[in-house]
Amino acid sequence: MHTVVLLRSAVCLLGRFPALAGADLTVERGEIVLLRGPNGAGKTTLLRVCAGLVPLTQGEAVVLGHDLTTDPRSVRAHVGLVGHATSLYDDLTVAENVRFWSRTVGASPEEIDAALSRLGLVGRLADLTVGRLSAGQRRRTALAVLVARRPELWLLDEPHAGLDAEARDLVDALIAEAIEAGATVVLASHEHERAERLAHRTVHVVGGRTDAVLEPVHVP
Amino acid sequence: MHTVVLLRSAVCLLGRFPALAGADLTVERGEIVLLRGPNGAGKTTLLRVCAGLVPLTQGEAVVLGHDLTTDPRSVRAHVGLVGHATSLYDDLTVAENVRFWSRTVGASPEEIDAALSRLGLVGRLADLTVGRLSAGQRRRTALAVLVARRPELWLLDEPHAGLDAEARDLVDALIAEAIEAGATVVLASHEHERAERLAHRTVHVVGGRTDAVLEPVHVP
Amino acid sequence: MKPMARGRVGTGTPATRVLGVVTLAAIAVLGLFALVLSPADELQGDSVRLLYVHVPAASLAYLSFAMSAMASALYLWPRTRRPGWDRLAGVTAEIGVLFTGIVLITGMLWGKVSWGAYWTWDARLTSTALLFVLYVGYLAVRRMPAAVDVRAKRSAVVGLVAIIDVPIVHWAVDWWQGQHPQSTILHLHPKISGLMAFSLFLGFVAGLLSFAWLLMHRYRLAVMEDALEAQWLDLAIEDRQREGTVPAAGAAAR
Amino acid sequence: MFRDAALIAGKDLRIEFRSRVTVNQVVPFALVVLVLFAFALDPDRGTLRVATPGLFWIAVLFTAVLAVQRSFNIEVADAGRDGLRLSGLDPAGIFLGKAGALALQLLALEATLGVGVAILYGTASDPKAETAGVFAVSALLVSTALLATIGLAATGALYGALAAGLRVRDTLLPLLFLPTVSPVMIGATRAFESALRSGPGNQLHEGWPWVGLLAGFAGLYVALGLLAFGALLEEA
Amino acid sequence: MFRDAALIAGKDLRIEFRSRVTVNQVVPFALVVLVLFAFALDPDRGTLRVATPGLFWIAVLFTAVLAVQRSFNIEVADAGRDGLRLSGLDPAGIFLGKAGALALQLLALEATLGVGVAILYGTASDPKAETAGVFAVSALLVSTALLATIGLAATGALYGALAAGLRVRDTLLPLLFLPTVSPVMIGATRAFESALRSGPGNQLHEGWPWVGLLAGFAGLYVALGLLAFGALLEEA
Ligand code: HEM
Ligand SMILES: Nc1ncnc2c1ncn2[C@@H]1O[C@H](COP(=O)(O)OP(=O)(O)OP(=O)(O)O)[C@@H](O)[C@H]1O
Ligand SMILES: Nc1ncnc2c1ncn2[C@@H]1O[C@H](COP(=O)(O)OP(=O)(O)OP(=O)(O)O)[C@@H](O)[C@H]1O
Ligand SMILES: [Mg+2]
Ligand SMILES: [Mg+2]
Repeated sequence: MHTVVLLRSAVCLLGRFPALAGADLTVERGEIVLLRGPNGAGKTTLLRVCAGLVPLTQGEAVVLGHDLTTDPRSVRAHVGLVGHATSLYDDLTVAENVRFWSRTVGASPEEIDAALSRLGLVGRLADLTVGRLSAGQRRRTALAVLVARRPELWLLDEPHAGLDAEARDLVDALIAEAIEAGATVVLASHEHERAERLAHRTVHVVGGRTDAVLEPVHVP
Repeated sequence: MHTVVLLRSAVCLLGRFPALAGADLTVERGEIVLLRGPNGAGKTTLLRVCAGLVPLTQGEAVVLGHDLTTDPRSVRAHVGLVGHATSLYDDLTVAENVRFWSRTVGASPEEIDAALSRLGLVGRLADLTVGRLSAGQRRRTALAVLVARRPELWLLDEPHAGLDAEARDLVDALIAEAIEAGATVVLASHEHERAERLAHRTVHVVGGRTDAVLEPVHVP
Repeated sequence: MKPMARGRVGTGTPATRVLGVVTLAAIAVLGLFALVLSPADELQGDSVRLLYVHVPAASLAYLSFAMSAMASALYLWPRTRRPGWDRLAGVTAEIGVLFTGIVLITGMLWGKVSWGAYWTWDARLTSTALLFVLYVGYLAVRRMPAAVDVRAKRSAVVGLVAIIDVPIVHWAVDWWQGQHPQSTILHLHPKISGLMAFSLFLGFVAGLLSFAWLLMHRYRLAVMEDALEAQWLDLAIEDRQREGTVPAAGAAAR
Repeated sequence: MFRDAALIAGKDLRIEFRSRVTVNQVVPFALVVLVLFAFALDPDRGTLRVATPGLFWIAVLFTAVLAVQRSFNIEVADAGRDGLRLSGLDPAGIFLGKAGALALQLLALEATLGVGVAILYGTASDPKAETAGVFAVSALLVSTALLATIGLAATGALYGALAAGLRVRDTLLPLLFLPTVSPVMIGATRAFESALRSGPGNQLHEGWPWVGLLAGFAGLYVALGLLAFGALLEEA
Repeated sequence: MFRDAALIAGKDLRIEFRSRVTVNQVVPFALVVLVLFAFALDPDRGTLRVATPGLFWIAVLFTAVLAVQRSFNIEVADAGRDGLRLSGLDPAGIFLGKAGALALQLLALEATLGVGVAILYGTASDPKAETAGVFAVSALLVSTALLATIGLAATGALYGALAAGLRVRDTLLPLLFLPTVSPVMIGATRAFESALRSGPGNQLHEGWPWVGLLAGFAGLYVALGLLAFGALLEEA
């Protein structure tokens, strides 16, 4: 399977509002695609659609070879989404959270420990319950889950937000490695300089539509 | 009153952890001070202390001439904090939220409308219940509340996060105007280029301590 | 969503209009028989006339809920999943609640007359009350906003939960009473005179007719709502797409 | 202070009006509670008839818990109570506002529930009303309900604010709330009994002392709320 | 599927162990409810004695609502149920896990509550036990409690997942849950009665049909949950 994401004239109603109004998106395996656009343009919605979390109202969507309209569930296990909000249990420690969320896809203890230490979640932090973390530490934990799960498709919603300088570079490195390992990355970001340095291709999202702007692909 | 914020060897326990371990901070009226430092350094805690939301365990804190240890309440009404989380009612519309939160300090309808349109929260958006907003639109609403309240001390925790390019510039403009109007601004941010362009002075926060680094003050 | 209903103004068609007339006629005749022709009951006097509404209403409530449950099941089953089933489930549930309400009210009036109390904790009364609450809950769930098919699935599940509960409640309550024999309804079973029987029969006919009539109209209404939705959607999409040209969210000001 | 209270109460009622939670769900819940009791104490033992007032007030109590939960869940949406604490509103005003909005909703609830009880448990057809003037009876009933509600609302607002800070609020609130308001339930129950039930040793006038108790309770907790609410709003 | 269930149940129980909510708050709440009943139907009328089993189960029901709320509030922490839906866990497994953890907590609760009842209402000193062998009685009691709990847990998990998606969950859940499980309460109450209360027309063996009813209920709702849970996990 070569095309990882294929959206055709996708319309997605949130409540009674078409957050997506005919969006097209094609992402090939191994690509890093950047979604940029004004607030409320539909980037988050687009990512959530790709994750199979929001049903389409019209149009077709094929992700990782599965048709989202018929079986979104078989897609979900293979995508990793880090969004504005993180789904972590406040009463469990950082380590416990990462362990739980990555065990569900059968990650090995080694992978889990590697992910934790990679994100600098060791020592005191590892045993701190997530409810007490700072904003950035929370994001780091979410990223650690992602790394430990090693999904085929990374969906990152403003992955750099709230992270300190060093962690931002770390994110870029992680993305590069993911690509190495044969994954595909779609990210939404408002920090254009950094994001565009990172991405192979930028897709502009405006008013629920997309217009792909090809840019010289500087392959890694 | 010339010194707006005065923290001396402030220690602040969160749970059993000293999020602040002897932080010093002095901010003069009309200054824009940037707090920078790694994740978990204590920036958010520092800002919340200045807002009188978190009691000090040791040290002294005087904000806007009020001693925080004795009467934090008289400070709060004059402080505006925009943090990682926003305190908005999901079931009320954007306009209703801004109206409610700024009426509490007696803002006039004109000021409120001005704030709303300034942040681009007009038309459809103004009547949308906050629960349905996108991440950035939510931040905008929080900023609109701030603008409508016109506090003496602005405490901004990563004010640019989640905002689109144009709104980021808007934030910088708002901050400049606030200074014009005689307010004082303390902001924490990880987007150094932009933040340092904005600030008069940078304070590094590490491990709950601060070491002020004086930089050529380019007075407005 | 097919824009079939485009342009049509009412939910009426010649068929339903005829049906409507017939229904009204039947109700009129029922009124005639129930209130005038049929004799008063020696046990209960005129209050027995409520029977002609009460019992048919109850049976029709059961019918509606059964239909609703079947439609829910058909919607949940992937092979037979059609928006129509969801619509039908919702519509029939509404009608069922309506009829249950009629049963409750007529029953309570009747009870007031012949027992001196609006309510006693008789088996059937209690189970009816629960039936009512269950489906009020179901309708509440249907009102919860969500994407169309999400809401459909969700309410289909609740519909099944409810229908499963109905017979269980029936048994439970019946056994319970069975344990402490104290029948309120049975002793109200007089040998029904021919004319009364016929009136009751008429009641069933009228009830059935009005059921069909309600169902058709309400269902068409639902279809038209969806059709309107489709039209509205196109416009909404155009608006949304225009957001791009008019600089979005932020720049609207200045 | 009262301006602040009005602001808060107005906001709460607007949210309620927007989301219709109390009307669409809390009230039906109360009715469900009644039906459940009917099952639990099976009727033919006459238990129900005897215990009607008690059951009415128990139902009100449980429903009040829901109402309070709801009323403070809207406050801790995202940034917890930081908003209220930075709002510059007088804590006493906030308390009055929250309690006021709660009281209004509870009264509406009790009205509905009262009808429900009258019908379901057949209290309506009670001879008492005849024996001792409808007016006297309803006077007792109304004043009881009013004072009890004020007490409930005040206590609810207090504990709601307290629990709102904690992640375990959904479980902590009822634990604190219910025991505290049990006097209200006892008082209100007894008052209702002497209002509704005939029989010797159960005269109408015997209800009024209980009303006094309720008044005392309400007064105490309103006063306590006005004084202590600020402290409860502080960091939990 | 069972592996997933174990994963989920383990997580839930660990969180419970960490936060001690059930132990520290839900159980006390149940006891509070009992005491409240004691007040509401005042004892001297002997109401309590008669109605003990019913009150026991009604207390369990209300407490179950809290437990379910808690069990799903931990799921909707921040990003709602996205986590669970992206987890790749089999929905049926999630259902079993949630229901299992719930059932365990409810059983613990019922045990405590049982003791409480025995003490408060003095049912323990019932001659029945002597007349009809302790073993027979306790067999009936235990199997009743077990099956009733399974039914409650299954229904709770179903509706919990449904309500979790909505902002009005705290009020919607009890509205849906309580009527649905009322058969459980009837069945369990009757079974307990015939187990605990002496007297003619109330033999021990009469309890077993009710156990059958409970078994049917539990079976049906577990089955439904296994099939339908996936649909309920979808976006709200
Ligand atoms: C609120 C009060 C009442 C409710 C909720 C109620 C409910 C019902 C229901 C659900 C049925 C249909 C039973 C079935 O077809 O399985 C029914 C039938 C019937 N009811 Fe009522 N009822 C009430 C009061 C009364 C009263 C007061 C009387 C007479 C004094 C009465 C007499 C009957 C009779 C004769 C039937 C038909 C015979 C039968 O199906 O057994 N009902 N009622
Ligand atoms: N229920 C609803 N009713 C009306 N409009 C809605 C509803 N839900 C979402 N929206 C709108 O849909 C859009 C959602 O867009 P989305 O969250 O994808 O924006 P985004 O591109 O991620 O923006 P941001 O950069 O701020 O994150 C917003 O404009 C929001 O106002
Ligand atoms: N209850 C607690 N127990 C232990 N440690 C805690 C507790 N609460 C907070 N902390 C720690 O205190 C620090 C809080 O720092 P703060 O939130 O101010 O960080 P920050 O500088 O804002 O970081 P970020 O840039 O990620 O927002 C974090 O290191 C956090 O782990
Ligand atoms: Mg977004
Ligand atoms: Mg921070």
